Amino acid sequence: MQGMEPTLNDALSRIDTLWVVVAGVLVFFMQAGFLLLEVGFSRMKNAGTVVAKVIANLSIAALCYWAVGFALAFGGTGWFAGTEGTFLGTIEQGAFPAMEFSTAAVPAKFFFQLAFCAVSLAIVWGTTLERIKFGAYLIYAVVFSSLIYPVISHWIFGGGWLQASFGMQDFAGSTVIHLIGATGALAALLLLGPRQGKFGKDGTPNVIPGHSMPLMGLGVVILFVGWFGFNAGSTLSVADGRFAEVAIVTVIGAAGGVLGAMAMSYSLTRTFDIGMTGNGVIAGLVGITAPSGYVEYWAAVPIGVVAGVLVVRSIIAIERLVDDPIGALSAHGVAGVWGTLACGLFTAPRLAEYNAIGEGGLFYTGSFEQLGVQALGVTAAFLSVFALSLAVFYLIKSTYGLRVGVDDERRGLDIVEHGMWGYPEQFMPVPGSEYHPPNTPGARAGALALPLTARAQEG
Amino acid sequence: MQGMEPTLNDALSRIDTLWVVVAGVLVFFMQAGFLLLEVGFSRMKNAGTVVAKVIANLSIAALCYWAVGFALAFGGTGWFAGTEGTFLGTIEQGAFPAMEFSTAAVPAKFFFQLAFCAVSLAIVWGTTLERIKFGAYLIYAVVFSSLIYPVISHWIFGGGWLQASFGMQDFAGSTVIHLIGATGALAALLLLGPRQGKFGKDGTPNVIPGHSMPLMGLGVVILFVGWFGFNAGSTLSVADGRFAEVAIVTVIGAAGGVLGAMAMSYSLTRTFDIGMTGNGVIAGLVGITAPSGYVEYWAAVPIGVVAGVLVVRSIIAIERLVDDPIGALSAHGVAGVWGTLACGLFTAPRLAEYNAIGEGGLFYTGSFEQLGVQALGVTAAFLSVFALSLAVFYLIKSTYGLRVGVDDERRGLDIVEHGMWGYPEQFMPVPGSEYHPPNTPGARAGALALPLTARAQEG
Amino acid sequence: MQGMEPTLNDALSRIDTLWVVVAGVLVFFMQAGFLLLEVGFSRMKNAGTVVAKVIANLSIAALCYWAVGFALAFGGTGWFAGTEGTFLGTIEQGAFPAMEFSTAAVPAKFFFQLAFCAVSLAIVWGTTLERIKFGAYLIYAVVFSSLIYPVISHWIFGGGWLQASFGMQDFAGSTVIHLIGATGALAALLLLGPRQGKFGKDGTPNVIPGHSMPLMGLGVVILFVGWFGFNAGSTLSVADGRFAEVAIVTVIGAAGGVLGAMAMSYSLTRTFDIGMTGNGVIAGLVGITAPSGYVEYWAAVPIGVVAGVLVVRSIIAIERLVDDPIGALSAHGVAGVWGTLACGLFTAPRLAEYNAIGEGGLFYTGSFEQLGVQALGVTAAFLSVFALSLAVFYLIKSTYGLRVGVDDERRGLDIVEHGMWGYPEQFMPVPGSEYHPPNTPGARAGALALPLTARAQEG
Amino acid sequence: MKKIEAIIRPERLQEVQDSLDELGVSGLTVTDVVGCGRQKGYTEQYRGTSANISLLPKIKVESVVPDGISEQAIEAIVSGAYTGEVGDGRVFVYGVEQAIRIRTGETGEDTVRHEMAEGWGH
Amino acid sequence: MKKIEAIIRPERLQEVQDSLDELGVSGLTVTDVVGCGRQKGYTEQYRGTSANISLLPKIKVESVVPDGISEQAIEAIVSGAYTGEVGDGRVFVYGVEQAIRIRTGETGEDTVRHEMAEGWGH
Amino acid sequence: MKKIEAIIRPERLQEVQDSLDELGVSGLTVTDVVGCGRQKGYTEQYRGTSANISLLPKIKVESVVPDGISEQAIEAIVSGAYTGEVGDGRVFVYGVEQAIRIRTGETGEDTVRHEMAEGWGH
Ligand SMILES: Nc1ncnc2c1ncn2[C@@H]1O[C@H](COP(=O)(O)OP(=O)(O)O)[C@@H](O)[C@H]1O
Ligand SMILES: Nc1ncnc2c1ncn2[C@@H]1O[C@H](COP(=O)(O)OP(=O)(O)O)[C@@H](O)[C@H]1O
Ligand SMILES: Nc1ncnc2c1ncn2[C@@H]1O[C@H](COP(=O)(O)OP(=O)(O)O)[C@@H](O)[C@H]1O
Repeated sequence: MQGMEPTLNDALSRIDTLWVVVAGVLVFFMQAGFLLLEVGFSRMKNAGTVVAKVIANLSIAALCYWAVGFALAFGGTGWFAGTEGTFLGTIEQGAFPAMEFSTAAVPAKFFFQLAFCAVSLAIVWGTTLERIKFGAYLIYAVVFSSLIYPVISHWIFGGGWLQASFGMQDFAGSTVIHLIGATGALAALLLLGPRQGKFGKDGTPNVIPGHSMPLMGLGVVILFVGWFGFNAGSTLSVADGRFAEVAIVTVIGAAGGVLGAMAMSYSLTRTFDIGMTGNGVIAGLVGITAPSGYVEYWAAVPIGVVAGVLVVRSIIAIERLVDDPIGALSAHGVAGVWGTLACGLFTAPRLAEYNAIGEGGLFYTGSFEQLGVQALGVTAAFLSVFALSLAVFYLIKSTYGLRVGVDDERRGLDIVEHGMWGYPEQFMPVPGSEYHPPNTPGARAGALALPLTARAQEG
Repeated sequence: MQGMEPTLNDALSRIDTLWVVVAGVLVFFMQAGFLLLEVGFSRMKNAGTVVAKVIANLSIAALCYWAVGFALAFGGTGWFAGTEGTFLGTIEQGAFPAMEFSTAAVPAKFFFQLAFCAVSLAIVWGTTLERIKFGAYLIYAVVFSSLIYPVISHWIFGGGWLQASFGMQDFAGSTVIHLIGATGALAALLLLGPRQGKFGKDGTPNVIPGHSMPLMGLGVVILFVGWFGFNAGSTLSVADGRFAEVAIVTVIGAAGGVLGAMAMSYSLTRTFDIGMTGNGVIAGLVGITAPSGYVEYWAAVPIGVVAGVLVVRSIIAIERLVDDPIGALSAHGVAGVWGTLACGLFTAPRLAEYNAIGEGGLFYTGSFEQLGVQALGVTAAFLSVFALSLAVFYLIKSTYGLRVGVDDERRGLDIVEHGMWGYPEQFMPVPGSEYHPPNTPGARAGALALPLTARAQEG
Repeated sequence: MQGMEPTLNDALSRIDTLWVVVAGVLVFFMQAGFLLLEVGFSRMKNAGTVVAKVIANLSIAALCYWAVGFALAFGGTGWFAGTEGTFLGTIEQGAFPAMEFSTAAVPAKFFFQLAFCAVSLAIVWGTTLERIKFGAYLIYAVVFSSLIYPVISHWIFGGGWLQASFGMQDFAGSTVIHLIGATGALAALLLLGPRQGKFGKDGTPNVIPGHSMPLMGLGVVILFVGWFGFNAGSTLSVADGRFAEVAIVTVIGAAGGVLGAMAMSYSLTRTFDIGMTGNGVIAGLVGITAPSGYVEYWAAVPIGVVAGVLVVRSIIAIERLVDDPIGALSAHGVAGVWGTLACGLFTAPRLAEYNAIGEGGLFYTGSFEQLGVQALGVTAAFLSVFALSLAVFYLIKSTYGLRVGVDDERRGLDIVEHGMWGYPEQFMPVPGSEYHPPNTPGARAGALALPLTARAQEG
Repeated sequence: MKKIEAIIRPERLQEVQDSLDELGVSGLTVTDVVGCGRQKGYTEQYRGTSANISLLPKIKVESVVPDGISEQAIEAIVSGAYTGEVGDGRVFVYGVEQAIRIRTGETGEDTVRHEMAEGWGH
Repeated sequence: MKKIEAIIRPERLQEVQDSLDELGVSGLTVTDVVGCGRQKGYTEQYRGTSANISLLPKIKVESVVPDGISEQAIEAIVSGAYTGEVGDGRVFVYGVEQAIRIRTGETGEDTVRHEMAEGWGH
Repeated sequence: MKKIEAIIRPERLQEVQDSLDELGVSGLTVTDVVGCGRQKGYTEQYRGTSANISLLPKIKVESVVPDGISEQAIEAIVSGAYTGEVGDGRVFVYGVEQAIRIRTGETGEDTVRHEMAEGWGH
């Protein structure tokens, strides 16, 4: 099927391509993690809608990112946005210069980047659970995956101004994926307001726990596993075994996040809060995402621990102000900022050089320069995404509406938006779901029937 | 441990082998997806049996396909069936000529094909939930994985008459895996009849919703992820980055399926039905399965959308006639037929040539030839599998019995066939599962106790 | 980014590195399997704690194994323990001689071995569900992953006395991972005692079924999938397609385990117990783990079947003596012993030679020598781990305490140790989770309202 | 007024509802309960251990009716709930001293007299 | 003593609890029930098929009170449960022949008289 | 006939069942309820926020017995349910005007008299 004999370079490229596709599959799998996280942190009456939401968002992201997103993000080195490659119309390596360092085939790179876009979009919705109108998801998803995410990610990943002119470091997206997502989430939240009953008449917050920590926990473990594709896959290459090192840095960061969060949770509330433990994993992972390709193993420990401590303090503080059911502002936003800044502190000069982006961090160089660049990048990304998202959500709010009606919120999004509960047997009489005991005496008991009959006759 | 120095060809072969094994693992993982799909669409009293069923089927398929199935499917180019390689007794590439185009090691190819057989078998049971006898699974599984699936798949995948003489195109199995599975499902359903209470006295269908849309949704996302192994793995090779392109076609097809199904569901019922959204993903994926290696990106959009529209219309139509709890006839059967025919419309001549099977589709060539071949293939596969399956299920019905008794169906398969519910605490008093509030006043409340005690004293 | 042009050897090494990382990711994913298994086999009131436990253990294992564990396990060929490579301070292949046969990069090997350590630790806790204090997990995890697991695994995997001087065969860890874990589990169990209410006043056991067979089943399938990384990844290499063959042996062994367990369960209790089916998979997999790289396909059948039969008999026998909620002693302990001994029976001489460890088994050579070696290894590992673990748990018990108080056990670990239930809506009034029916007559019913209103007026 | 309280098999609820509907009984309240009587529970086997289940699921139907139709209401319930097998359940009748409709504040027998329903579709 | 039994909307429970608390009612027992009356259920559409849901979730609140405060207790409940929409529910009153406090063995009206609570935080 | 209604701790159900069994009480019906009385609920901390749980899980046991054994039945329940801690619950007694066994159509006290059970194993 092929004209020419493959060469050693073909073999090397195939290996990179294979890794990038496999990593992309792992990142796609993170959708299951977000689904479970949101399901677990919702009440039973709002658990089903998450399923439809995740699937619909992923689908919209796929089509929009294919049509224009990828071109805007990677199709050339314009300072603001790319232009080449709408509908993946070309697979020349040269058309996507920011990823040319990797020999992986362009379709593999597209596949991987699409999965990233879908992750960032999934993060947006964590703050909006249990009250947003379903259509709002759909509208924002189109704008986010065609425009907001591609343009901002171009600045930092795709050779735009922050990367090319300033050397901003963000290996796998603490800012590009997580902070962007969390910023959209903040804009949505501010326009949505809290769930009914979240705050008492005196403004103190009430506890509205999610309905299933087991599903939440499964989601967290899936995200953890997917993150190996996320961070280690961001090498886009298997050269020098760097991707394995990135994977190790990732585990250590996550572990630090967990221990930081558990220690903080215990010291504040005398219990190891389960949700906080889960948030600790996420925060550790988000925190280590930007530095994962830039730091030595040891640095992952403080980066993770600080992320874990921050996420707990931040959730408790935010809980008194706004209603973020899943802790997305803290786990993706605060930890995303921290992770990006951490490059400015911990980046090893040898790895900055290896990646050919930016400089070593403060602790190596004594210079605040890289830290300043990181702060600039965070600020630029935050402000841009916030302004754009606020505008979009404001438009949605003033036309289609952002929030379901008071009564509909009480009834739950599942029945109101989807015509059926996510757990029907918990809410309605399902035919045949009433319990039927066995009818014939002794039928099942077999050898056991005898002594028991005897017992019953005595009793 | 090896005599000779490895060559470049060894390296290339190892890369292919690695991909095929990884893809095979992804396809095995789809068993978790089917498990969750069936669990989610069952009532609570029938949720546990699915677990035992999936595990038992997978085990039977493994042994039977290893013993004879693989040999029948791929062991030579006989028009009807292969013969070489029972018990994987040879690992010569030449013994399995239909897969010789790939340099992957034979055991990897076996591993991958076994996973496919298990998927097809899993599809069979979607129509039979909540009333079939457990033993019926076991008996049919033996026949299916030793005989039915291997022979029919040989015709289309293994170099048999439909592939070799007609050039039927089915890249990853819209017909071979999905239609075959759904046809077995139809045969079983016709002999089983509907669940008690599905149809009212006047014949109108009643709603029997499954008990957990979250688990269903997780299953769908897992299937989606597994499908990357399924379609992109069917290249059996990483040459030319084709496998990455197939993965992209797959995502686009699935996205089309979702949007088609949601639009249709909304236009018919004014809600975004959650189950229909899930069925939309599956239908999109099933529809794009046959064309995934034959079509350009753009073609995946109409193929997916049509699959999504069809699945909703088909489920609603079928719902009035027979009782298919999971929508398998529509999602795997109707969409499988559509996907196979779609090759006859959309196959790009350059890709037909690349794969060296068949011709370009109607929209390129203006000729109905390939479409005719596809229709022939669908018909041949459907009729053969239907006749064989009906015979097997009829035999089971007239000897062992196909359906549990009326009372047992009411009690639920979990307790009747497995001696314990899948969710015991929902059905019986489990020791220690009654709720125990804390006993010692103030013990847990800590600093909070004071104001609250005060409040209680006022109240 | 690299000085020299990569060579063919670089390419080969990259392929191995890629496989080892991917396999490592699969093994990490097994944590989700253990999480679900333990959640499924717990009562609802104790389901949440499992999440916090799994995450905390994984984190501790990551840090300890990175700091010292890996060095003890693989850092040199000392008879008792290794020394090189604390904090992964070197990535020279020569520093880890027992894995030098593979050309995969050292960080990939570390990543893989870390995942193994975390699996072994996860196995420990199966016996301790629903009554252990949370802090006990944390303390033991530190000792286990820094000391117990690394030293014993060094003996068998890392070039220590059992491997180097005796040629003990344990391809992927029936002893090293599973028996070690189960032995820790036994030590914990003996000091913990049974759950309240497990044994009646007359000493007969009561049924305390876990709350969710669907989640248990999902866990089992995830473990199954992860096991492909576990066993086939233990090649640490893709040379000769051996890893694909190991994967096939693994499937066949698991299938044998399932059929053995189901047959035994049916013959003893006339039902296909769901949990036993799950235990059958695990036992088949554990049994085939040691032999997976040493035996021919056919041998996987008897090895699996015997493991499946053993696990059922063993669970029923153990049930009368101690309280092992998940069956860990049987599935990991008994099956682990069986799997290790099975090498002494079934190892093919050609594969012993290929791996350059030990001899062929009894059925090939007629000699009991290898069997003797295997028995020695099992005994040494069991006794060492048991003594160490008993000491650690005894110390925990006499200082911090091993078990929660009587009332706390009744209330459940979720609320007592974590301040909130895993399923809050099942235990407390969650604001807004009471059910709200629609309020406005006819609002939702649309076209349907008319006939129904009519009906209501008649009734 | 009388309160009629019936303990019935879960699967007979629909029939009982239907016969009360026909009679024009104005309202009823349904509770999930478990109980034992002549029917004594059963034994399950699980992992080789046996579990005795001593309380069986039942449904409690309560309806407060005017004195005048209490006999008919009892008959309607009995006819709807009857299967003839052990475990069919019981009907108990109690006196009611007062009844109030919260929405209107009405009291007495009027509150439990049959009226046209407000219409399906709420 | 009287037993006051109220069938109310689930979302009014907190208000009913609060008004009984103010009155100093000593205890109450709450049960999840479903019921129908004037409010007749509704119809859901699912996958093109419609489902009729004929029983709606309600809450039953029971409290045994001394004869003296039964009128006030009824008023308290009615005021807490009232929304004015169909489906607000009913209050029924029954005579109680005897009451025993298990912990102390006390009998009679004393067992249901208002007392200082033992304190929050149990 | 009397109806004896006991609100007890969930963990005492088995004991109450056992003492009624010994007495030969013919049947009983059990409902999951929540309640408050002297025992006032408690507070949980979650993510830094505190939740007040004001109703505690209890079990309601109802049994209709012939007048003759009602005193003994009450004693049996009290002895089974007693722990001495706040929250043990109450027993209330009501008059029953009529009882019908659905399966046979029998009425009156006979329907609630002790009989040999039909046998375990249904
Ligand atoms: N004396 C009683 N007091 C309260 N409930 C009773 C009494 N007797 C029976 N019941 C309820 O009625 C149900 C059916 O009664 P049972 O005696 O088993 O059947 P049958 O009425 O056909 O003889 C029991 O499960 C229990 O809930
Ligand atoms: N006669 C009755 N006997 C027992 N319960 C009743 C009776 N009438 C109404 N109920 C209960 O009260 C609830 C509300 O009554 P409904 O008639 O719908 O509203 P309203 O009281 O506002 O007219 C019903 O769902 C049912 O549970
Ligand atoms: N007056 C009452 N009316 C109805 N139920 C009551 C009443 N008093 C108490 N109860 C029920 O009894 C339970 C236990 O009562 P409580 O006062 O807490 O304990 P004790 O009886 O030991 O003083 C309460 O949770 C409630 O369900």
